[in-house]
Amino acid sequence: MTAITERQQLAYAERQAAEVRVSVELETDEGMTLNIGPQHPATHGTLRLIAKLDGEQVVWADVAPGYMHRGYEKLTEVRTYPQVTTLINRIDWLGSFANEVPFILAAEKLMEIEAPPRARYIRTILFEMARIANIVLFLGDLGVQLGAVTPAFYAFRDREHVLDQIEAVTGGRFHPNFDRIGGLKDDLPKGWIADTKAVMVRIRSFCDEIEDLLFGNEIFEARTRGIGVVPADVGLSYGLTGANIRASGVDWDLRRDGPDVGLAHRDVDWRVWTHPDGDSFARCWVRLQETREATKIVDQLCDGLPSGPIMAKVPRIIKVPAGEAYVETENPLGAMGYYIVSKGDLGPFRTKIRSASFSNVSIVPWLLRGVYVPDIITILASLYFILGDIDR
Amino acid sequence: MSGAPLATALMTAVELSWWQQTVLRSIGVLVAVLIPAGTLVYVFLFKMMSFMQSRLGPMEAGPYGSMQLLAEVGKWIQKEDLVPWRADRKLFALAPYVVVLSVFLIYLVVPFGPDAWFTNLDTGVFWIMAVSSISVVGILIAGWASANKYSLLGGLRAAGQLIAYELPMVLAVLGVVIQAGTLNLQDIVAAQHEGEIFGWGFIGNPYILTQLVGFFIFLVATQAELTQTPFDMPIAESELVSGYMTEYSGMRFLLFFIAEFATAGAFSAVAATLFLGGWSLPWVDLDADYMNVIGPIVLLAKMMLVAFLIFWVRFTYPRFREDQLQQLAWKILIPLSLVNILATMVLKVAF
Amino acid sequence: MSELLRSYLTAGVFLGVAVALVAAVMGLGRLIRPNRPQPEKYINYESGVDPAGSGWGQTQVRYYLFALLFVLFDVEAVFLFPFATRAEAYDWFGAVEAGVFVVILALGLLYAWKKKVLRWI
Amino acid sequence: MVAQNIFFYLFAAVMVASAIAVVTTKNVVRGALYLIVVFAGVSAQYLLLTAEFVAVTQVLIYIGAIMVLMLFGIMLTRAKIGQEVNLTNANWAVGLLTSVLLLAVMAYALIDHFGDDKLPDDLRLDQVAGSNTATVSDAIFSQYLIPFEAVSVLLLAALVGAIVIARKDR
Amino acid sequence: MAKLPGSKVPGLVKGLGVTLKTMARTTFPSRGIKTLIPAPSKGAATVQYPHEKETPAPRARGVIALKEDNCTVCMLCARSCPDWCIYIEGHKDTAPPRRPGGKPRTVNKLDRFDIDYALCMYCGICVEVCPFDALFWSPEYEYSELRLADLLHDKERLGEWMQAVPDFEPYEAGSEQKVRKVPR
Amino acid sequence: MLNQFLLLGAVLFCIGVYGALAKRSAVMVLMSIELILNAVNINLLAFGANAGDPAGAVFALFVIAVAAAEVGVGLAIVLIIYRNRQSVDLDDASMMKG
Amino acid sequence: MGLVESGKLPKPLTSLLNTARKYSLWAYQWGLACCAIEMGAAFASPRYDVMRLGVIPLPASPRQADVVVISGTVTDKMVPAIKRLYEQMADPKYVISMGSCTNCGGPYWDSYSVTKGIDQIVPVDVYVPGCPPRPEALLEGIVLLQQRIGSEDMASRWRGDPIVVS
Ligand code: SF4
Ligand code: SF4
Ligand code: SF4
Repeated sequence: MTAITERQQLAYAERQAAEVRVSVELETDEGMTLNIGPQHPATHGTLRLIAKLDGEQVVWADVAPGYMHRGYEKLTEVRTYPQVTTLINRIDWLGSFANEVPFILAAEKLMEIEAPPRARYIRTILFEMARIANIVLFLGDLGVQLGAVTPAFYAFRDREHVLDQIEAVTGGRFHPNFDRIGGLKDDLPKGWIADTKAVMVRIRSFCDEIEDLLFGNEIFEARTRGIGVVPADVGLSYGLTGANIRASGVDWDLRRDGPDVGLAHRDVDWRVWTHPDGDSFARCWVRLQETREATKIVDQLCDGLPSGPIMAKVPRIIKVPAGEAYVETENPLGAMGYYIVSKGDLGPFRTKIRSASFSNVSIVPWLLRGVYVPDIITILASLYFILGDIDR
Repeated sequence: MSGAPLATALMTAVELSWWQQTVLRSIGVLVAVLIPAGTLVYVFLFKMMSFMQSRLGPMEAGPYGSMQLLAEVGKWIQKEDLVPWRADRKLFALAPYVVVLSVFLIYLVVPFGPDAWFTNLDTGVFWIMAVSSISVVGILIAGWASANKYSLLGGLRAAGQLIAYELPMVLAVLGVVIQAGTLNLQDIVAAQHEGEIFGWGFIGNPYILTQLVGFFIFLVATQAELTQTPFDMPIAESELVSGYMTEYSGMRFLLFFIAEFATAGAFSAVAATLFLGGWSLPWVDLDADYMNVIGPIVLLAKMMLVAFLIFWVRFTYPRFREDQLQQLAWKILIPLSLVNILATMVLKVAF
Repeated sequence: MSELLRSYLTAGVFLGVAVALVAAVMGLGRLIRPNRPQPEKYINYESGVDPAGSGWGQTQVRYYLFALLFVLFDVEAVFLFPFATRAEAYDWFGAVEAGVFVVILALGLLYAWKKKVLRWI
Repeated sequence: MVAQNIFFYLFAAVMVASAIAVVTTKNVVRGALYLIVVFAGVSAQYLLLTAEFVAVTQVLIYIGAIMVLMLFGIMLTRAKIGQEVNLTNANWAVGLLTSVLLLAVMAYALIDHFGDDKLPDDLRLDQVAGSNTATVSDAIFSQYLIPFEAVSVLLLAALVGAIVIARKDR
Repeated sequence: MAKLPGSKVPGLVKGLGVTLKTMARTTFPSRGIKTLIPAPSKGAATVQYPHEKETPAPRARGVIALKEDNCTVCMLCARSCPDWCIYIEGHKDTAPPRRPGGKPRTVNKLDRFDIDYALCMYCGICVEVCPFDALFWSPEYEYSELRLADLLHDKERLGEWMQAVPDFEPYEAGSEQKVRKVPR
Repeated sequence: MLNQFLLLGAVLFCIGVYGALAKRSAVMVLMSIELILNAVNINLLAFGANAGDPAGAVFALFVIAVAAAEVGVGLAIVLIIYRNRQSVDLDDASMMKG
Repeated sequence: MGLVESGKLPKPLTSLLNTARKYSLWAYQWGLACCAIEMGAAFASPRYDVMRLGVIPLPASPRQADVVVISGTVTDKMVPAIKRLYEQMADPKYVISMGSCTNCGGPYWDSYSVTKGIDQIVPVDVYVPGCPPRPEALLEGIVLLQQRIGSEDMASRWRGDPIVVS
């Protein structure tokens, strides 16, 4: 093995010491501490959760994030706009295309460019397909977390088809790098729309399957109903967004209630689902319904796809005029926004990324107090965060 | 002459001394343990699960992956097996043996044909209940000796669960015993073959008909005893890594693995014997000699049937939470089986 | 020696053989398996960070209570088995006696239930 | 008969050895495991005495149930691994003395009284239907009916008592 | 939403139904008369990789192919690559005149054109910016290596990928894009 | 032949007595008591076999039942002692009343 | 000290053992970043179904794993955990490095918090390129690993001296 460099050895030793310290001071007082993560099988990605148990009951819990911190906000300062676009695919790696959109929109806002309608429609279609790819995986993963292996396989089986469609357009299975300031990189290939509609049918049948297999299952209900209840006000004060807050009965969706950022959601009819309970079951259920809605949205957009160019007039070398802009959209995980500060050169001067998962996990310590060990997993799974989206 | 040998033919052909026979038979049992276990793993864990998920399962190792198991064994043999520093070495090594042996001892009393059985204990069923409860000790040791939180929690959960479901199982069996009026498995099979349901003895009386409740209780209990979904809390991967097996690797882990599926085979065999008429076929003369050959096949078939149910559930359901699991045992199964016993007694005496 | 003993002796011999075989395979493994000690190989697995504390936790009394319930009912079952083999012979008398026996213990279960022992504390 | 004797002494040796280990070991969990060995031996002795049913019961109750209970108890009281505390109290000498004397007296009495008794050549505890279980059952349901019912009451009492105690102050 | 819509049958049973159905479909794919013969390898959604391979979409970004003749060492790609994983060296050279009698031209010849696929993030910017149609995406994906160094593809290797570059597909109705051609 | 069983019983009994007297940990004391009970059982069965009478077996069963009950209650008490003051040491248990 | 390390194993036996190892690779379930999803697809998607190759993604504890696919961005904070997990796996053990990040930093080549290449920490057997590599690419990597195992001389690997990564 290539020898570890001096620097790394030092850093290594340091970090180990730090870990020990955490553990030890946790151990000093009564009860036992349980380390879930950094690579506990349950957390895809590497959230580390430290829980202090009394028997099987959690008396105190906290999240130790940062295992996936890649310094995005710093990196964006040394990249040009096209390069940033491809980089930020990797923030929420399941709904990649959805990450590009708000950034591009913010840049367009600064440059006062309007993407042509066809581009806007295709953007929205891909946006929603990203949501589907994302949440379908969630539904499968949910089963695994609860001990049912089969749903995961079904989820991956049908997700593949969505990815195929995305790849057919963008060339990337889930890192598309397809959105451009002022439009899109390329247009749809022939026969794509027909295929997509077929896929949407598949997805809908998948939703029914999952509903029979998982959501209808009494055991599943027993595991999730009344577990990890988030009251609306608490949720709001912790800054929950997306399905998590809608599951607490707050009827609020940026796609409908936010400012018109230039996506085509307002041209089609669909509904925002909410659930009064605010427990784990509600969160999962709301997501299931959102998937169905997303398929409907895609179908309608495919029908109403206008013809025309996909790119507005933009200079070959993109320089964004000085200024500041903030745009956020309803991403699969919740509200995601970019605050861009530009000094008028090739790349942004400063970017602040508001990612949904970060605020979603911030409620975990509050939520986990007094629950049983098995419920930790249920709750984490139903909150549905993505590590890259927490740590950036 | 001792309790009749594995096959009378063997006896008549060569007049073996009692010891040689016994050793031979013991090896026979080992085979009888490993073959079903292997079949279960391949047929159900690999193939059936894959098909249920529209996959193929192992394909490369041998035609249709039939050599997969050999590969597994070969791999595990050459896998280093580690003992954590803080573990209690002796007990850590002991635990897998205890678990495996308790399984082997179950097979000892299951009859495969009129003369094809290993030892014909007068206390058959009772013996099974007794030896199957030994594995709890093994699991507790494993969890304790690993000196690992996941292991300890897992071990305690496993033990708590096993004993909680041992009881419904015993009580469900009790119903059968009352009906058959004997503990001896051979006699129970006979009783089912000759028995009649309220005077109507067309296909004999496989107790699944009259003891339906008992059968379901037994199945649920089996599922729990095997720590399979929906009762796989002790080895809940997404919660307690692998429960009491977390620290085990190499051969020792393989032992646990074998034990798990051997137990599955054992309990399905027992269920088949107690509720499905064991090796006997309706309308076929019980002590015909050829049953010594057909009997094992029949039993295996019935066994697979039960196992299919068990694994089908395993691959479909999410898992219970610890408390729900205990409540199911104490608040539903046990009262139910008590009622079942009382009812059986009354009926038995009434008719 | 008597039938009975022989049939159990079979069990004994079988145990011996089983242990021998397993041990043999273990020995084989010892022969062909590698052994590469590495600094952290023998630390307990705890999701990749240093195990916090001694790996020992106080477990809940509820485990004990369930175990207790189990023991007592197990004893009950033991007494029922001999009865079961002879239920016919005793006719109603036996049925009643055994019924009383079961019911009395069922009362115990009921008590535990009412005392909320069966709920996960 | 000879075989019986061989096995008897075999088991007896193991039992006594592990029984001593039980009272001398420093690790409670190990002690419990030695105890299990003793119980297994006892059950074997029952077999030699042709008390089949009791032998299996011994396994089911003592090993399968009581010892599990014990282990739970031990783990509840935090037996630490590799923990070598001195489990013997100050006046162990007295205990030793007492038991040795006791043994001497009993041994004398036994040998003196039963020195030459033989067990009937073929022990048969299975008069009824050739089944030991049935025999036991008949015995219970004939002259020992009252104790039988009493046992159920006893168990009930134990249950209630244990619950009351263990659930105190929680 | 206290209860789920239309769960008259207990969910447990329904679940079993779903898995059983899938199993049946996998084992006995509907193939007309031959349905009754179990054929899992047809029924399963599996593409048995080493033996059969699915063809990725033509646009799939698998590996970058270099059309060496088209490359005028302009370095645009190298400079716009976010990972700086393209290494280009070139020298000026004189080529015979196009028309006889004309004066010889100076052209840029590639000495070195390496892409380090251990570092490349497959963003496609290089392909996009290349003004002279010298870089193309090929859906090929099978070039894992035992040694990290082998992931650095030099211009010969990159040139070989050209065979694997598919033609550009026509566009969906209503598009105004022109379909480009791949130089062969 | 008979008294070899009786002697075995006696030996176990005495070991049990020693343990019961000499052990500090309450759990160990309970175990020793189990030893004693088993010794008794062996004698019971030995006599029963001697007389060819199932009574021995029956009483052995009763003893087992009693033992089960005894362990249950005993351990419960131990637990209380332990919970009240994190130790199962009988020496200081006897010191403070309750 | 086993026969294997001393290299005193007859050739056919060696190849037999190799074959056994080759077709029974228990993969540790462990995802780091985006690549983990593609790994998940390779493991759990019926279309790819890695189980066919004998790679069984059952074990949840490193003790029972033979191969670990390090899939995704490795941050400096993650490194010690990875190292420990690798070392806690029982020999023989193999590592597949999946994706540009794991190979040498990838998109984060200039980030302050990302480790540029996992092979600085643990010996890697197979490098799978891509960002993310498509599931088939991972399958190809696994096939490659199987070939490597099939033709490997265990003695040299297990004689205790660390594997040199060139
Ligand atoms: S694809 Fe992107 S990262 Fe790769 S070489 Fe081209 S520009 Fe660089
Ligand atoms: S951009 Fe195109 S032409 Fe310029 S150097 Fe790169 S490959 Fe060659
Ligand atoms: S290589 Fe690419 S896809 Fe894989 S983890 Fe890194 S950024 Fe994500």
